[in-house]
Amino acid sequence: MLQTTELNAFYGQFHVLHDVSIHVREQEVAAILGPNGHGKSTLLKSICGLVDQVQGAISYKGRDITGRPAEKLVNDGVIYIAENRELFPEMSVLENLKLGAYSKNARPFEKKNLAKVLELFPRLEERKKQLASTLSGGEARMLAIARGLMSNADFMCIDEPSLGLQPNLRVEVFNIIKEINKQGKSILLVEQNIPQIAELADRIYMLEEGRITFEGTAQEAGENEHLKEIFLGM
Amino acid sequence: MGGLMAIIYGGLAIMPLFVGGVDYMMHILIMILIWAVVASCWDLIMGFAGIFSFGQVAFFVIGAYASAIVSNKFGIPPFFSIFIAGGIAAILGVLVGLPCLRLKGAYVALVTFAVHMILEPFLKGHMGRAIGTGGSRGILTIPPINIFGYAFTPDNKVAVFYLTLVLAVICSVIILMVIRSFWGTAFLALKDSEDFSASLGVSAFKYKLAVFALTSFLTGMVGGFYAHYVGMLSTRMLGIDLFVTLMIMLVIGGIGQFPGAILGAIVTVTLNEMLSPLGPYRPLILGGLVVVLVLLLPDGVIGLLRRIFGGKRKTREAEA
Amino acid sequence: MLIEYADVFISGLTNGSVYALMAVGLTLVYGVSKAFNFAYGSFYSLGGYLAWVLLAGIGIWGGYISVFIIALPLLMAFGYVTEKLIVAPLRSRSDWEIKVMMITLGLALFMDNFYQVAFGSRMKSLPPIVDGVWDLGDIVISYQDIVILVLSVSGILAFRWILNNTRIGMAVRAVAQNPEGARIVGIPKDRVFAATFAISTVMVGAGGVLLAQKYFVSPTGGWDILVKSWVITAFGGMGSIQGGLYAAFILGMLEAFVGYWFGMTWVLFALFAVLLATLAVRPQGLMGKWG
Amino acid sequence: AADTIKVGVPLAMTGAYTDTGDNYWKGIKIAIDEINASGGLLGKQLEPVRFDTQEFAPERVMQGADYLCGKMKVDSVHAGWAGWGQDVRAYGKYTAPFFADDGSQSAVDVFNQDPKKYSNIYQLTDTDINQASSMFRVLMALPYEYPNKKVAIITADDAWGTGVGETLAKNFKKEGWKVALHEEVPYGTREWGPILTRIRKAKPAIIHLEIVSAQEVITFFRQFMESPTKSILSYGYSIVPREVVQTMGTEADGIIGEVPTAMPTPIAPTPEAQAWVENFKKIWGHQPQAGSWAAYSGVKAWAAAVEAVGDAKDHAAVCKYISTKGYKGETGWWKWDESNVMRAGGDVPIGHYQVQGGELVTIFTDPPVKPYKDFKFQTPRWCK
Amino acid sequence: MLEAIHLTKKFGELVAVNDLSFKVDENQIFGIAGPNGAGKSTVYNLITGFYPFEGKLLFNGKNIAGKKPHQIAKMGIARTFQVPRTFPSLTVEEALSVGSRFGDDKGFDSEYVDFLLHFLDFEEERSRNTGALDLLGKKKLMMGAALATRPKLLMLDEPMAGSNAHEIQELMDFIRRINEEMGVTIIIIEHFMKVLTELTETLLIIESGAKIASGDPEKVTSNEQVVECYLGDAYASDN
Ligand SMILES: Nc1ncnc2c1ncn2[C@@H]1O[C@H](COP(=O)(O)OP(=O)(O)OP(=O)(O)O)[C@@H](O)[C@H]1O
Ligand SMILES: Nc1ncnc2c1ncn2[C@@H]1O[C@H](COP(=O)(O)OP(=O)(O)OP(=O)(O)O)[C@@H](O)[C@H]1O
Ligand SMILES: [Mg+2]
Ligand SMILES: [Mg+2]
Repeated sequence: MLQTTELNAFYGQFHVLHDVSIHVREQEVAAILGPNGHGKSTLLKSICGLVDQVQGAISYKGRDITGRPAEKLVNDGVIYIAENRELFPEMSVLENLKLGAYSKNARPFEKKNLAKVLELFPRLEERKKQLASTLSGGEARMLAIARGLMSNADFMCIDEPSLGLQPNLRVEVFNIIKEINKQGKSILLVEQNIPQIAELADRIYMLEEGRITFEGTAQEAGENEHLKEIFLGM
Repeated sequence: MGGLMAIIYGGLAIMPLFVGGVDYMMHILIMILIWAVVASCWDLIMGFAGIFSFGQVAFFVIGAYASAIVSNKFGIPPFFSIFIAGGIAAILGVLVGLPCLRLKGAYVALVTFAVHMILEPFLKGHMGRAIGTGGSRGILTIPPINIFGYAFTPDNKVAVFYLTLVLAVICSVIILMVIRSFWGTAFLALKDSEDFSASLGVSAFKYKLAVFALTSFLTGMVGGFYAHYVGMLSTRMLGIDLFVTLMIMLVIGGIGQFPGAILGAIVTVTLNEMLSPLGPYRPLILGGLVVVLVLLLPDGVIGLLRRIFGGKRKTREAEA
Repeated sequence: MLIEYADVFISGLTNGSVYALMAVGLTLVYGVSKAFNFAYGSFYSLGGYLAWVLLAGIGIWGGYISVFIIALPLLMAFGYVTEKLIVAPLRSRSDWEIKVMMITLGLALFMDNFYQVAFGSRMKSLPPIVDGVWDLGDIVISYQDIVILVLSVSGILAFRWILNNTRIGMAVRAVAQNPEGARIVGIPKDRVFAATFAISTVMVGAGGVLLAQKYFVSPTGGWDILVKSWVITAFGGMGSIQGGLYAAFILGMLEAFVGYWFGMTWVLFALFAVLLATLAVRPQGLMGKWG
Repeated sequence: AADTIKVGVPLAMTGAYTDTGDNYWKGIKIAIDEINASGGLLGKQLEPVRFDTQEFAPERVMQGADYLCGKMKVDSVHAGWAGWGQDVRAYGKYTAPFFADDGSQSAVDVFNQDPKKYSNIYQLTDTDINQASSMFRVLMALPYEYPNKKVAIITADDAWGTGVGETLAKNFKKEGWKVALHEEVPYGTREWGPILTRIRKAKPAIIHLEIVSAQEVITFFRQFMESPTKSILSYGYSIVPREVVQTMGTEADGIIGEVPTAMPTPIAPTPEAQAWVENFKKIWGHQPQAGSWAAYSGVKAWAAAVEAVGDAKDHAAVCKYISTKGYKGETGWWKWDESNVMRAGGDVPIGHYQVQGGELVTIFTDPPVKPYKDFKFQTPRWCK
Repeated sequence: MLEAIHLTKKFGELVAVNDLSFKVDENQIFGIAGPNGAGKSTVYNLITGFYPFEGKLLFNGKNIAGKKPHQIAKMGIARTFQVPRTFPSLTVEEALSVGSRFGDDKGFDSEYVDFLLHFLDFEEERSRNTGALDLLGKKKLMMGAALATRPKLLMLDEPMAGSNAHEIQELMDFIRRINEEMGVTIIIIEHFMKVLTELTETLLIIESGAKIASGDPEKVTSNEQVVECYLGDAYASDN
């Protein structure tokens, strides 16, 4: 479904990703682990067309999408759910959600998806009219995820979905991801704090200093002592 | 910064050796120094403090009128009246600054520019005439600065030039010291994130007002100096021309690139003079030049010098 | 007595509609891209000169209708290209808001003096769109003013409706609030930036065409427009179309009544006094969002 | 280059005053070309050196003097509007004869502070005060029965406007008139609703408008005409911008106005003058404006003096000649008074016009108030 | 040291903090937890003077209600923000200097700034632009700048969010050392139970702006209501 080949990414002079090759199969959940600041978000953003300087190749459903800008990729079915949320601060929760369905292929499902995400996150239903800028940290995170779900994308890049969520919701989000995966979506995930990550992901990558240092199935990851110690300790 | 400033002023200081006999050239040099201070003040408040103050010309004119009126009406020697003028400009600066503290970006620009726009009808109107602005006729006789019996009139341009130079150097050193001191850091911090700065103990109120006061004081004082040099005043300085010219100085010098503004003043005044015979093509070319320069020289002449000589540059963007 | 006030009121209404028309484009661009366009007044003159060239210069067939048909696309293209060439490249720079002000100021200087070189310093006049007055006995209203009122108010309301109720409008607002976020949901932000700039150019240029017959066109005639638009925009709230509309009429009325009671010299003072008072209570303007 | 005589021409070439600058330039250009074509002055060609005074900021005015007289060493300076007193101080420092068209008492006041020092300064027109008095005299002399004794005065807020406004008001009051409205308005005023409402209420017999800028006076007229009162519309010096008659054509018929040191039109008083007008029209394609002839005559007056003295460099002698002898122009003698002001009257009176058939027609000259040729005042259509 | 008495904050209809009283003792690590939107960050904003409110706030016996944020900083209360703040125009060292210069009444102390850079293991980043730091770096920067004001009380808003187990462990060590070695009282908002139980001495749980439990962390986290509305069954069984 998605494949990167020797991907390199830069911010100005700063070389962040070094020859990163990963792939995500149809209907698969892949997770990227790695220490803070080692390029996980940059990898997701590069795939989703949000980084200006990338080299290497990215293909999606067999098509080369290297350098394709985010706004076009959304129509192709690739969506990024940002770590820092990127909401529209002066718009209500509802308007933010509606904008999540801006792309052509999401539009027909807007009503249906809206009902669904409001059911998934009752807190958002409660706060429909509130401006996004005044949401609490966790509420904003929910809105970001919900807005991403509105896009009806086939391939979702989710950056730290559990960031700032209360414990029971973290489990909830984990379930939601499982659920949408079951419905046929492929997911590439960056996540540090779901203990059950091994249970969720079909494939796990480890990204250190911009390089892939481990690749394997969840089971293989579980057997890797280094990984276990650092990432699956919570 | 200090070194470059010394070179620039040093270079200007020896100019009278070559053109000391030509009043016209000396006049240009004097005006360069005057505008250099005004542009530097503008750079301080806009480039460093990040406050879009568009009242610089207004404070200049306020200082000029204040000093002229104070010395004409109360017989205070111009040497002192220019400080009084600076004080008056500073007080007005604080008054204008107060409402601006709660405002942002283009709003601040508007409120400060409002001072500029209101100033002309005020000076021309009944209120202005009552305090001695001479209404729309202006003030046509203003005594020259007199130090120990030596009068600095437009007839002694070399003397006036060196006096201006002293003033400009003092003002520039003050500006430099402010930028180098913790003020500079406070401004950058406030510009980046006001709530983070506040949580670290930075008072936006205090520093913003202080910068309003300081820049209007210096600008007003230089305005006063100008009044006594030229010896006459009218509201015609408030046209858009001077405002734009000062802005061009900043563009050429580089915003937030002190002492770029001084270089900007030199280049702009010279260019303006050279283009003057072209009549309407002068502003046409200047305008086009601004567009091109903003695009090609993001940090003005200073940025260019840095690129050529590889001087160190304070990174101000979120780049690695 | 009442009749007199009716007269002043109508003059306020006329002022207001003219101001509204002028200010909306500025507020739009500022609202969306935080770019303050100092060449706004010169764009206004551009509309006027285009109309003049077409009507007086070429003597185009079809009068104002042809003028609008030809001038509007030209203005739109001009705005679009201007944004792409000189505003967009600045967006990624430090202090870009100041730089946009400066570059547009440079553009204004260039355009104004281009007009002077090309068309001379004298004002140009245009034939009226409609002639004649509506005589109500003690009050007369010129048809011209009515046309301006109707066109500007309906144009603005339509515009506001689009912004608030259509996908495109929502996209424009989204880009205004978070360009990166807009890209993530699939909105092409660069195109929206350029398009809003183009639309604002059309709005103010159309204003130039409409008002040229009333106020004439001259090389520096745009400054007045810029300043008034700026005041209205700040007063109404930068980025708020509705606020701009209210502000335009409030200021129009203010101008008429202050001019009537106290004299024209006080208008500017009153204008800024009201603006300051409003901003003191509501720093974001009447309806506005934060700049 | 040594065998040319440099002539300084500081005029507004950019900014708000560009158009008046153009007017003066047209006259000066004709004079210089004429002299050069006829073999030059003392055998030397005249070489104009232009300087852009922009918007007359004090330091700009000073710079002009330093540039033209100090650096370029010109032997005479021909300006138009030049700084309303600022120019007197700036050019008084030098010796080259300087001709201005300030028309302002403040310039004369500066001159009178030190007539010796400023002896090279010449004004080509009379002061605002005298011009306004002249306007008043002609208004009173019109063959027209005023329905009441009320006047509305609207002027620009510049030195010229306020000067004229105050003088007129004083004169009207002295004659027992009531000044129903006296307003100073800023340039750029184009919405006249509030003022017109008050005018319509007061129904004054005379409205005097003094803003030397076409847009303001045309918008005023058009908005006034939406529902006119029976008032004589007196535009004073505001009648001069060419755009006024050019734009309005016969629509402007009936408006009256005034120009000092102007060539009476459409028929000039003497054959020489008529020839001059024809020449001007041939060169520039339109009727001469105010200022063109004055500026032209300034150059010619100076040239005549240089011719008589025999040395363009002897500024003092040239000035003395101009002050004492004057100059004989197309309509007769130009004489400067002890303040070096070309006072209106004699062969160079103030012309009072009415727009008739879309052109300026001289109906009176003053002082003394005298009907001009056979041209008659016509009652404006809105007063009938 | 800090005592909140009947704190109430309303945003229109919404009561974000509802009659909340609590007390933080000198030298304590005090935890605050509760569901998303419970009002935790709002409590910080009230303490640091960002919003007006009803009720009383005593800091070392003095009422600090109505004071401006920068005044409160000078009194010795420092904080970090949930959404990281940085100074993109400043380097790490300069950012810490801002705290030292403006927040510390003793004035600028470059040795102390050096010490903090060392303490935070930030020496390599010293002249790095703060805008280009990664998430953990930004959080450390906020902590460092806050510490540079020499606070008596440091309030951290979800410092661990977005970090992995290893990094969390490191951060916990930091916080403990700040508390023990520098003698700074700490309030921490967190969602990680492990952090709260291991680090804090007193834990306050709020929901919808009101207190639902407080006291010993172990006990509080086994409170039925807390488990139900906040931790969830999965967590409870996990522990
Ligand atoms: N816009 C940017 N400009 C410059 N450098 C950047 C930018 N964004 C990220 N970086 C740098 O690139 C590196 C990788 O950042 P990235 O956000 O991809 O890391 P991450 O693995 O997602 O970390 P985190 O766990 O903090 O989210 C970091 O060192 C960061 O400082
Ligand atoms: N300015 C505001 N206007 C309206 N409502 C607000 C405002 N600020 C906060 N709120 C609301 O108040 C409630 C408390 O917010 P707060 O940020 O304190 O939550 P929190 O406990 O920190 O949650 P989280 O764990 O998600 O960060 C939230 O429901 C939020 O939506
Ligand atoms: Mg990340
Ligand atoms: Mg929070």
